[in-house]
Amino acid sequence: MNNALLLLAILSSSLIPGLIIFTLPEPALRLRTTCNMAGVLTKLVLVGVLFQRVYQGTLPELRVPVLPGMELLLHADSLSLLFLGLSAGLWLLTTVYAIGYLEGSPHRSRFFGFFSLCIFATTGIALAGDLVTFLIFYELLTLSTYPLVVHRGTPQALQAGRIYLAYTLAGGALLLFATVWLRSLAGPLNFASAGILFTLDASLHADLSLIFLLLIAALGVKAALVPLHSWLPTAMVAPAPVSALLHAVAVVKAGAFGIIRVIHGVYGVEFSMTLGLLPPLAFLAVFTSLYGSVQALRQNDLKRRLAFSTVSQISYIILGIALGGPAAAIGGLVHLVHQGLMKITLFFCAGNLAETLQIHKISDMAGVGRRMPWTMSAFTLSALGMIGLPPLVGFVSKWYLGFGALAVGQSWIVVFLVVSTLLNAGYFLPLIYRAWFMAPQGRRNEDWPEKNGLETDWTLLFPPLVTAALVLLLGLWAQAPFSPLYWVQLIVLREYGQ
Amino acid sequence: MILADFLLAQPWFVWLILLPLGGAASTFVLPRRVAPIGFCCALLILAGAVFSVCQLTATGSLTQAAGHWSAPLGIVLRADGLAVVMLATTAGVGFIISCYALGYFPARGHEPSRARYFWPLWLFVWAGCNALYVSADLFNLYVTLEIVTLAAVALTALEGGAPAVGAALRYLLTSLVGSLTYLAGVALLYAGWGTVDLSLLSQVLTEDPLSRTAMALMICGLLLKSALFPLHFWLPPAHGKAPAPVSAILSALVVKTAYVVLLRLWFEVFASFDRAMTAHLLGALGSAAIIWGSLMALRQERLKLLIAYSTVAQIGYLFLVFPLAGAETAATVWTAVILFMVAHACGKAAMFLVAGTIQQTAGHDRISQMAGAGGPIGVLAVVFALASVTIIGLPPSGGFFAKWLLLNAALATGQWWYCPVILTGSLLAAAYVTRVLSWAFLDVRRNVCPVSSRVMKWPPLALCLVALLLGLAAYGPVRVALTGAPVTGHVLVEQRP
Amino acid sequence: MNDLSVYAAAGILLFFIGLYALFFRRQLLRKILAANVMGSGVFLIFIGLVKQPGQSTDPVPQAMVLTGIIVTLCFTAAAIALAIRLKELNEEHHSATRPEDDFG
Amino acid sequence: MTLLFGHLIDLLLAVSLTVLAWRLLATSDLFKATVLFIAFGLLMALAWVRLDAPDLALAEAVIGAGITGVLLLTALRHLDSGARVARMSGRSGRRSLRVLLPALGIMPALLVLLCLSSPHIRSTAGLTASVIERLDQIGTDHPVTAVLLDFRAYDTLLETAVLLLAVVAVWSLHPVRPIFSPEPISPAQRGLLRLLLPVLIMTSLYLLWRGSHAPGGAFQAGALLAAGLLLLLLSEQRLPGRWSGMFLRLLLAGGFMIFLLVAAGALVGTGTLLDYPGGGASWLLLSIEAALSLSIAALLATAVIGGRPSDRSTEFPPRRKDPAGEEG
Repeated sequence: MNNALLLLAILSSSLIPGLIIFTLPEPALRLRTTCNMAGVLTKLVLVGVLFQRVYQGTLPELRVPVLPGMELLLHADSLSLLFLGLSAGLWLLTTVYAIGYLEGSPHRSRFFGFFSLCIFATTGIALAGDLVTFLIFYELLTLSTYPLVVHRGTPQALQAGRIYLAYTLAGGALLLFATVWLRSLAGPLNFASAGILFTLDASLHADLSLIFLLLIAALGVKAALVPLHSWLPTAMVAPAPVSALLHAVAVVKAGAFGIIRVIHGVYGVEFSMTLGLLPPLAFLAVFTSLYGSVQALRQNDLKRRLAFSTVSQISYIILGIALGGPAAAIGGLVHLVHQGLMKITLFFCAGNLAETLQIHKISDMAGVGRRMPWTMSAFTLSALGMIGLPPLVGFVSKWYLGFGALAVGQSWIVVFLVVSTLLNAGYFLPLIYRAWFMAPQGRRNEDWPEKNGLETDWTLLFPPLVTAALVLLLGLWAQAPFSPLYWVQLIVLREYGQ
Repeated sequence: MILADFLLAQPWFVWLILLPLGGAASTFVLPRRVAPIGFCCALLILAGAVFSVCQLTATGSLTQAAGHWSAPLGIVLRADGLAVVMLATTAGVGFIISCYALGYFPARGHEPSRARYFWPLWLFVWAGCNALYVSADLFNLYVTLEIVTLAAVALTALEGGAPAVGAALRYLLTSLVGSLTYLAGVALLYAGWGTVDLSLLSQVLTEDPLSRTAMALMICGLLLKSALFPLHFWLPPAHGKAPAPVSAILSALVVKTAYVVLLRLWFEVFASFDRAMTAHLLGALGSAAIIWGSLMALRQERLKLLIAYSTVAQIGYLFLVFPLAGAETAATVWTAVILFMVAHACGKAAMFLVAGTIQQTAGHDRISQMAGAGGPIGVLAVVFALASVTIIGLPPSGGFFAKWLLLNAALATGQWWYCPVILTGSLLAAAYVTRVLSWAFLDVRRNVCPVSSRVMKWPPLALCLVALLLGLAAYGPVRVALTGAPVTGHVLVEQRP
Repeated sequence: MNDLSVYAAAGILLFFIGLYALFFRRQLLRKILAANVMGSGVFLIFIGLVKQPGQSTDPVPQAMVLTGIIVTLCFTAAAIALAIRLKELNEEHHSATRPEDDFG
Repeated sequence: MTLLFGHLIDLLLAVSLTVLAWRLLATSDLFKATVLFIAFGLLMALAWVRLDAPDLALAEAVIGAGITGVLLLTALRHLDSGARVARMSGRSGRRSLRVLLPALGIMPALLVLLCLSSPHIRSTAGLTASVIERLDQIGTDHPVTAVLLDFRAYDTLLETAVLLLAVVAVWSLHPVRPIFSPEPISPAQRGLLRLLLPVLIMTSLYLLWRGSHAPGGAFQAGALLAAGLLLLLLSEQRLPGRWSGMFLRLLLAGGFMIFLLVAAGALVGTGTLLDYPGGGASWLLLSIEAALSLSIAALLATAVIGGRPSDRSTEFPPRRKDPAGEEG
């Protein structure tokens, strides 16, 4: 199968099941599940084949002419495969989880249809070869995630959906304007490892800086940078699989991935340095991280606390890119995968607690470890990973971030890392303490449904355990071939050419 | 192969005028067999449009003098890129509306007269549109404009209620004023230069007070007929009160006829004039239309009035073309406006047809109480959502690439202030569409409603899929639109420093 | 200054009288009359400007004005039918509501 | 001397046209406005004669003054009953007209000056010469009919479409209402009718035939025939029920459909629109004109009657019930 067909197959492996599921009537449970699973598994196999081809150095490409002088370009370089691998893998687990979670709830065909469209858009974002194609799939992501956010249909959900659309569509409009402006200045914007704008003459530097500001603002909406982050906590009314999808796999990562593409693919790190664009971005990332952690401390609702923790963790990725050095870039890029694994486990566990024990508030999490030991052990493992304890993946990315900062001479970043680790501990350790070491208060004990066999349905338990195991294993065998760290080092090697 | 040669040799764009005229006359004479005649006429026109597109791609733009009398004396018909694209759009959208009308106006329904008179009037509108796109003679354009207007007015009044008849009368009087002002301009041109043919005039016309007055008169007349912002008062009641397929015809097809005449005048007849002042005036009015139309749409309580005001806003986009049409951005803007007209025609027609189905199943079209009354809303919500993607201008719809080209032209000519207008227009469109779409997701008990017939549910879905995928498949229509276009230059403009 | 025919000047005046009356008069029948006057004005401008003293008038504008007269007649017929229908509907509406007002 | 006298008449006519139009639109009483409008139509016919356009004079007299006048008078019968609406706004109408007089004066003056200052006025010879030299190639000698039926035949085809469209629009609104007065017609009218009808028919036939070489033609003949038809319907004659079905519809659309068939035939034959075989023989043009004039007569009459035939039983247009109840 030649390269272009492979890319097309990967894209349609989530589009076609989605369209089929839309047409399925509500009670066709078995057909819908097989459709879902078929899509997921074919996608995983195809991504594996693509990994193997890109590892050997071939660059699969697919060009679709759209207008005279403009064409859509899909290409799979090593960076896009990082994001593609993450989204394909976690999509399998999230689908299994969602099938279990939404047992018996209405509108499931509609949910899984948009669920697949969302992954189709994420795949498109990962494989986008130039800023125009990226913009098209970026907007498609907005369209396909809005119905998921408002899935429950309650007035609060619709209000959250309205806020979500307001932010993301405004961001989309800004991105459209910046892309058109950049394209009219610099011609086709194909992503090149060393960036393409350094050839333009000096007179345009002022425009380019303004465009960079617009691009970061537009992508910052989805990457939840501080002034543009407030849609994320309000989007917590969505069901748990959607929150997992939004935070760990699709929307937030798309924003961060966009910023990586703009800095590495379009502007190029050296040119951004000469324009002096990266230091303010690094500072904004640090400020966002600290602000997110402080806000997380103040939340009593479990999912809102996790939401603010995402706001702070995503800015680690942006910090890694904004520092500029290869080591920091490794830290940032590998955190893209690690944060995904840890955050999706936390959300799976939060979903389990909400689904089986109707626990939403942290205050009534006392002694829940005794009732649901497996879920809470996965939760604890990921929480510790988020804090950055050595054997887990969180430590790996923080280590490279600190090491990279020192290499670039930004020693104050290490101080920031320590402070942020303390803050992480501040809002995760009480959860762990409350779950394991506090006895369930009086009356709360009886009204927990009796445990028969597994603490909850196997489809709700299996995904968090797998991701928790990955959090541990990828931490211990970070240097193993085909581990995220190994692949990121390959990316940075090709990027910086050392 | 003889059949293929025969088919290619036929002047299809002329058949596309005579077919609907014949259809209209025969549906008037045989009222009992109105639906079958009307439908097969629609089918033939669709086939004719497809053949004319193939003919254009094969042999380039065609011209034909009626009765073999050459330009100054006779009337010249011309099928260039713009004409054929609009013929194809009118045929496609018209065919879908005809299928929908079969279900909406049941011949044996309780009001046979509505069905009996819908088809002849609709075929007259179709004939008028086709004749207008193909004609290259100013006075002939006046007569075609009159056919379209008179038939559209009668269609608006088909609903029969006092508001509909009042809106139709106001529509008629305003259009009459517009046509007479346009005719005054034509009179001045003929008095000065002795011909009314477009191509002859563009060669021989010189810029002096007489021709400038003629231009001013003609542009004012056409502004009134295409409902640009300050002169749009007649459009929302007419489009809002008419029956659904009629609103779709008015908003998607009739609105564009006066605009295409203005486009031809601007880019052909008055191309050599220095019109900077007029261009900026039209641009300002267009921007005001976008903002004001969208804000009014946000405040509407009834769905069809909301869509009508959305038309007023989208017309504003069309008028941004004139200030943006600089020396090197002419081709960009020409492609943008044609892509926009095709995308808007499909999207807006689908929206109105869905509104019609909702009104028939729910009994009313008030947005606030629509959630409960939904009935089997699955397909309706999806169609409205897909159609609104085009109206907002999100990828991969045709509207997105049209707005992309408009932004590109705005930046290339340095008039950056049109960019925020275009983007705010999109965001406001998203706002009023979300207001309607939220009823589709509201989780409330739906009382069972009569299921609308199959022919009313699926055609709009096909229409908005076309609008949606137009963006990806824009290469074909754009190349067709550029054949024989009075503009030169690249479509995508880059200021290489 | 070549002698612009008196009729063209009269035509221009009629055009603006009609245009003005059409926008500022309330009754529908009067608006229809104004539209007809405006139409006659335009036709007078057309032939007035084209007429060369001494030569026969150019037949092409005559044909166009004939077409114009017929089209204006068609619009007048349609407008009057709409106006009558509108008045009937308003009367039905008023007479329909008045009894209810008494009992309301 | 005659030149001076000619200019005087033109000036007088132009001024009286303007003043008449002004009075017509300023008065509050609708009936007076309608009568002034009919006078305005006749003056316009005179203006066309002065402008050496006899075809237009005929058309204006019959259509502008005649048919439109009858149309307005019948409309008055329906709209006048709401007289209080008319009177209530009468006062304000007069005042606002006078207040905006200056604005009204400036715009036309500006336009006149613009037109005068252009060198192009009267510089071009127009198309008279090219029409005259091509007259021999076609079957008619009168230039206007040549332009109408041959050079710009496509316009005429669309124009008859507009006429048919007007009737369809009027019929789509409402079934026919009894419009003519119930009082029995006086014997004088019946005698006048017996005298006038044959003359009317003869004149319209003559006009039709004359169109091929002198001013006249399908539209004027048709309009005259329509006037005769209306005169007939005014005096108690009705079209029997069974005639107001398919026969009436065929009569209305017949002229247009024949013209369309000729156009389609020409298109199939020679591949160009309305290219008559053999350059438009005179018999072909005359037959088209005859069909057109019949249809135009029926179209104009039904447009004035103003409603679609309801069902087969009643006559078309129905007799108006006498308010006192006994049959008229």
